[in-house]
Amino acid sequence: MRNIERKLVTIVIEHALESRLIRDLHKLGVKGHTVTAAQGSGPHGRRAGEIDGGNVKLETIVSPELREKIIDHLEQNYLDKYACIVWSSDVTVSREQHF
Amino acid sequence: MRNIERKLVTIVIEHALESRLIRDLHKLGVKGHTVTAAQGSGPHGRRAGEIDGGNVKLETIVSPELREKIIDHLEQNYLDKYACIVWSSDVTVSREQHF
Amino acid sequence: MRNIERKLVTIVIEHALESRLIRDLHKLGVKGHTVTAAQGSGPHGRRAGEIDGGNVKLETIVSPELREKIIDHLEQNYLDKYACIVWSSDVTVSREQHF
Amino acid sequence: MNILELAIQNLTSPPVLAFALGLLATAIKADLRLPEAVYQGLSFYLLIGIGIKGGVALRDAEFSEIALPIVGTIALGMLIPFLAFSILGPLTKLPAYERGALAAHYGSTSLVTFTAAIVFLETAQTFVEGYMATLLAVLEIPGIIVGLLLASKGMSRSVNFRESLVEVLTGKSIVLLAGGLLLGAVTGSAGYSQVEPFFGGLFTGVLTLFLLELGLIAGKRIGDLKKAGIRLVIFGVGFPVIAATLGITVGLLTGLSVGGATVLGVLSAASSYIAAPAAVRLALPEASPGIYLTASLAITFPFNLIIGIPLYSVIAEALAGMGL
Amino acid sequence: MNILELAIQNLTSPPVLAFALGLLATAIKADLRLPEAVYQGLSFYLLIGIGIKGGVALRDAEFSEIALPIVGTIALGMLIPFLAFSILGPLTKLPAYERGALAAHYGSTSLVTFTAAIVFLETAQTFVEGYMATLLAVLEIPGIIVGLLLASKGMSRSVNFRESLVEVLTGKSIVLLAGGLLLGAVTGSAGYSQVEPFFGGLFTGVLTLFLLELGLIAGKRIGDLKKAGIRLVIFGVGFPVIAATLGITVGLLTGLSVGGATVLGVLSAASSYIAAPAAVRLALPEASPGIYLTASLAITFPFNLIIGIPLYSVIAEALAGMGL
Amino acid sequence: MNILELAIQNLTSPPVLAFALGLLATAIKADLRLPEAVYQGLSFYLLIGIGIKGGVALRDAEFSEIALPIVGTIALGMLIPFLAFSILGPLTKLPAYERGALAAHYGSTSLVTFTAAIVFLETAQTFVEGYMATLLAVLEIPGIIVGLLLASKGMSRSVNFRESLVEVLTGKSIVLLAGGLLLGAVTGSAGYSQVEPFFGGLFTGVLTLFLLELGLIAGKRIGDLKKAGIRLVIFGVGFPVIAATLGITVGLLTGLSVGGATVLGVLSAASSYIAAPAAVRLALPEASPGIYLTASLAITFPFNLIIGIPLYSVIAEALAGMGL
Ligand SMILES: Nc1ncnc2c1ncn2[C@@H]1O[C@H](COP(=O)(O)O)[C@@H](O)[C@H]1O
Ligand SMILES: Nc1ncnc2c1ncn2[C@@H]1O[C@H](COP(=O)(O)O)[C@@H](O)[C@H]1O
Ligand SMILES: Nc1ncnc2c1ncn2[C@@H]1O[C@H](COP(=O)(O)O)[C@@H](O)[C@H]1O
Ligand code: NA
Ligand code: NA
Ligand code: NA
Repeated sequence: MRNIERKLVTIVIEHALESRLIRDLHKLGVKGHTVTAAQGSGPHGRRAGEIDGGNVKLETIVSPELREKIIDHLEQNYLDKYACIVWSSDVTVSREQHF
Repeated sequence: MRNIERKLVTIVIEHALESRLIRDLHKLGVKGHTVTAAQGSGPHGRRAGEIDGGNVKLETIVSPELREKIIDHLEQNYLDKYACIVWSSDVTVSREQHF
Repeated sequence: MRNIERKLVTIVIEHALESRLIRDLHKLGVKGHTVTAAQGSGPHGRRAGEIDGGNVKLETIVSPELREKIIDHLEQNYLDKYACIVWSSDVTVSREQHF
Repeated sequence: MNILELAIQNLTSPPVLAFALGLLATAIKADLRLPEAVYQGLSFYLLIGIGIKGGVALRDAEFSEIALPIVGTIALGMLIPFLAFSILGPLTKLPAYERGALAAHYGSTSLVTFTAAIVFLETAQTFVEGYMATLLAVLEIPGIIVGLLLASKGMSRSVNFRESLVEVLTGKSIVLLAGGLLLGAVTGSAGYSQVEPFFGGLFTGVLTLFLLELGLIAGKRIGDLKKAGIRLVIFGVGFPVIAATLGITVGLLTGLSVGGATVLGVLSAASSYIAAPAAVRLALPEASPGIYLTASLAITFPFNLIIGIPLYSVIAEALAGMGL
Repeated sequence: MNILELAIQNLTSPPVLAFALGLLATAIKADLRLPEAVYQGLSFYLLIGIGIKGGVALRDAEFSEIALPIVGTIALGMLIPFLAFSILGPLTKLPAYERGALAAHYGSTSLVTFTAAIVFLETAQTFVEGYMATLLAVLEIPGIIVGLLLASKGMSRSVNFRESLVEVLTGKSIVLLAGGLLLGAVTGSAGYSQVEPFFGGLFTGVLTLFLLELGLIAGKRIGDLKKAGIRLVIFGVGFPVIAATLGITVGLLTGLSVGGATVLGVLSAASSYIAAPAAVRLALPEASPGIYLTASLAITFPFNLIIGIPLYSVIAEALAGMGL
Repeated sequence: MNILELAIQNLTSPPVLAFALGLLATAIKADLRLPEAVYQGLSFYLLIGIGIKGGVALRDAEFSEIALPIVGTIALGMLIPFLAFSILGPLTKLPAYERGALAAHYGSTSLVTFTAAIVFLETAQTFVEGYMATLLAVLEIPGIIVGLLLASKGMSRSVNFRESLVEVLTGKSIVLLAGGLLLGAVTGSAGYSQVEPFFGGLFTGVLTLFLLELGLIAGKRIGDLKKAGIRLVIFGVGFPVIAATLGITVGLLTGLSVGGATVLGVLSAASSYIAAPAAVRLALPEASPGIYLTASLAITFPFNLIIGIPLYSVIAEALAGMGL
């Protein structure tokens, strides 16, 4: 029961998009998420003004299938248009119902 | 020497519990930890009032055995009672003595 | 195209060193990084005064080769002298050019 | 100015309006949250500021003058949570730990409600003893402890209950309030004058921002009102009036002026939403914030702010008129 | 004091100097950024503070006195972005979405430039109607909407455009400004006096810190000026003068004093760098901040601050002298 | 008021009491830390605020009046770290890099100690030249550089030493202080009056919060005192008195008033705990904060605050009385 495999999807995105992204993710079916304030720089340069409050880093633990859906959605609606990147990794959780 | 395998245990917990959790972890034997301020939502809803300052995200790098002990401890004392989740993943560190 | 393997290198370091470290990393060739404010404790004790503003946690997604270079650089210039630790893990990204 | 005019003036004061604005903003889903760090900075400022002012006043007061009111306040702090716990039994049928959690909240008190009452009485040009902030600090703690004890009675607790109590007593709100009292009492009016522009002049403005944030949080709790049920609403509105009457009576009997007794009534009626929730969270995790925080923040707090304060001042006048 | 002396005094006021200091700090790569949370706290304070002051003034004004200026301001808010969009076509050859983004910025306005103008006119002892902050709030929004609409014309948008508009209208800057107006209008001067030391006394000091931060951000944009090209610089300096003249004319025609008309000119000339960038970011992600933010923050803002404000006051005097 | 009364008044001023409260809070393990962002905001405010005030005073001073004191202060900034380094050799047997680190701290100075001295002398109604804040800024830097050079002598450094120096000179504390001086000197009293309620009125209150935080940090260092050893304590208490006497002498010789000379003594005696630790951290990572920060923050800072300031004012009186 303790070593359930899940995906940790991490998204870094400009602050202004935070609430839109969270809404979208919950529509896609994520059950929970954690957000921290972040700063950063990337190959595109900061496409938004720094004036708007930096980036946020959002982490959500999901099933592998949901991960696919999230990445599809980001590809279509975020990655090209906004200062946004995403990566995923394997994590182990202990309570299935939670994620 | 450079590719020592360790476990990264990440705990998201409501702010009010931060110092208690840190005390407990050090009693269990962790050698270090890193904390960042976080916000979030989960399937249980925010069980604590938002009034108390959101969540914290605590990360600690430990041996696989210590990971088991930590998760046991969380299962017994935190996971059911508090807004708290935990996940773990594999990481590589370069200095054994440190972790 | 979607499952490109990269390394996530995470560095926790005392605040005063933040800008120097970022400069060094970009000289080594990283294309982007994300920073969050952090607090923590470790086996060496806080070598810097808390007076200077805690730690920062820096994350950067890089190729395996660049990871080696970064860790070499940290070994030589940071790990012994400063409150600094580093760990790495495997992540999956979807856009090669970005990292 | 008559009582209605005063009530209206209270309602249209910037802090109360800011609370309403916060509720409104939640309704239209506007995100007006201050960054967490700033919000914590504001509450830090309010806690130590009220403590310092109370300490300065304490130093200027005669011991003979304040001894009785302090004893009376401690008595209230132990009596009120008992009363709340007992009334909640037949009224709500909640389990003991929920009732204990509520008792801890209503046994403790609220800095912001206190401040609103002070502003109200100042506008009405009613005399109030300077050391009321001392009584605020005194009333903050016993209610929480009694509430927690009531809740824990008959529970086989695995968590260390004493540990939680220590965490509560060394928590930010208690230590800042008590530390401010100490600082104020030692520095006195001469020292205070150096920091008056900061801790005095800005107080109402900072309170306004803080109440805007409280409004946002309360707004999110309004949805819980339905779940909480009508009996909790009755308690949240009725109990403060009982507690206030008790507090006013104790105030008058221990020699406070009508204004002072009104404030002690307000302190008794007010329920905590900073110190108590943190304490209950630590010591009574099984109790549900959907009940205690909703009652305290979304029912009793606005009730006291809008109706309670003028009402209690009328009750105090009446009781004093009866020669109490 | 003649106009040159006033201009110098404007230049040497703490907020303007702080902006210059920020530019300088960027040049020597000194990192003077305030923590993000504090920066957001300051802008929160400025927005709600200006709103409250505008609301208090609004309440004191006669409806007959302000009706016309408000209508005039709404007209300006719709006219100016059109004008900007049209002029940008032949001038810069930028695609429609870039021109629309710029139009949204120049159609909206800037709280900080407004405040600098108020301070300038106060020093010059020129009368200004108290309710100008109301016009600031009125002018904030229509320009953004018109600009976005102009940009979206002829685009096949996949993103939900209405969703973005809702996000803009319920965003922090609009809601704080409007909420502050409401709060101020309800509480009136009596209530305001309680919070004056906070929202009034500290305003210029907080503005000084905020402008230091804006200077840092603008400094980083200066490098983009070359990429942006000379035509954008011409627009950023020339268009404000046109818009100001329009604004002054409307102000005088709708019955404002010379001081009031000057301020309406400044509001028209000023371009937004808080509300508009956030809105454009959400609704028009393809538009490049390297163009609109650079123009607004690194060209037009300092131009207005240093040359524009005194210049527009001269224009207002002249137009008023012509019997307008 | 005699010197003892003044000392007591100093001891019971809110900032000093807040420091004590911080120590106390650490002792009972209460967590009163302000959020990091707010703490950084406060130190930002103090640095630029003191700079602005110094700049305003600088502008009002005659060049002939301040030239000599500035030269004298620079000389002190180079002499004091040498002295500290030399005395530390025989006294403590610490390696050169530790002594250099300490020399950098004692060669630089402390804004907070300076401010406490100003408040002390104001209460004592002693005249102090307005431009002392300029000397504070002047004394901040040379000591750090000399200390680092002394430490690096004879070390085969792999880290780029020049890089570190540049980082120090473009670091927050230096640039804010110098930038504030510039801003104040350009804006003058007329401009300053606009921001006085913010940078002036609130100063002591903000300082009080800041000292509470410093007390918390110092409290955590007290445990290091044992490790540091009695010789470090002797240095931390004895050296300030030597440095103060030197500073007072230089002050009187360069034409400062008794009050001004006292302040220059305090500046000489004070050790840095903001700029210097950051600089030493970057340039001398092998030096141990358990030594330099403990000495500076947990020994010398409270010593100066409590005993030093009144003592140096007596010394200044005496030296001036001797016709110096
Ligand atoms: N290689 C990377 N590693 C970690 N974070 C990155 C990386 N590239 C970009 N980021 C983050 O993603 C944000 C947007 O990147 P960009 O769209 O390239 O401006 C940046 O501000 C960084 O916070
Ligand atoms: N699936 C998830 N992914 C990431 N974080 C989560 C997830 N579920 C819960 N959390 C975090 O854990 C906290 C507590 O969750 P809960 O106990 O369900 O209220 C939330 O506030 C989130 O910050
Ligand atoms: N085992 C660990 N797990 C997570 N973070 C750690 C660990 N050890 C140290 N750290 C972080 O690294 C910083 C420096 O550690 P140290 O150099 O041991 O003082 C600490 O302040 C922590 O934030
Ligand atoms: Na109560
Ligand atoms: Na405009
Ligand atoms: Na010194």
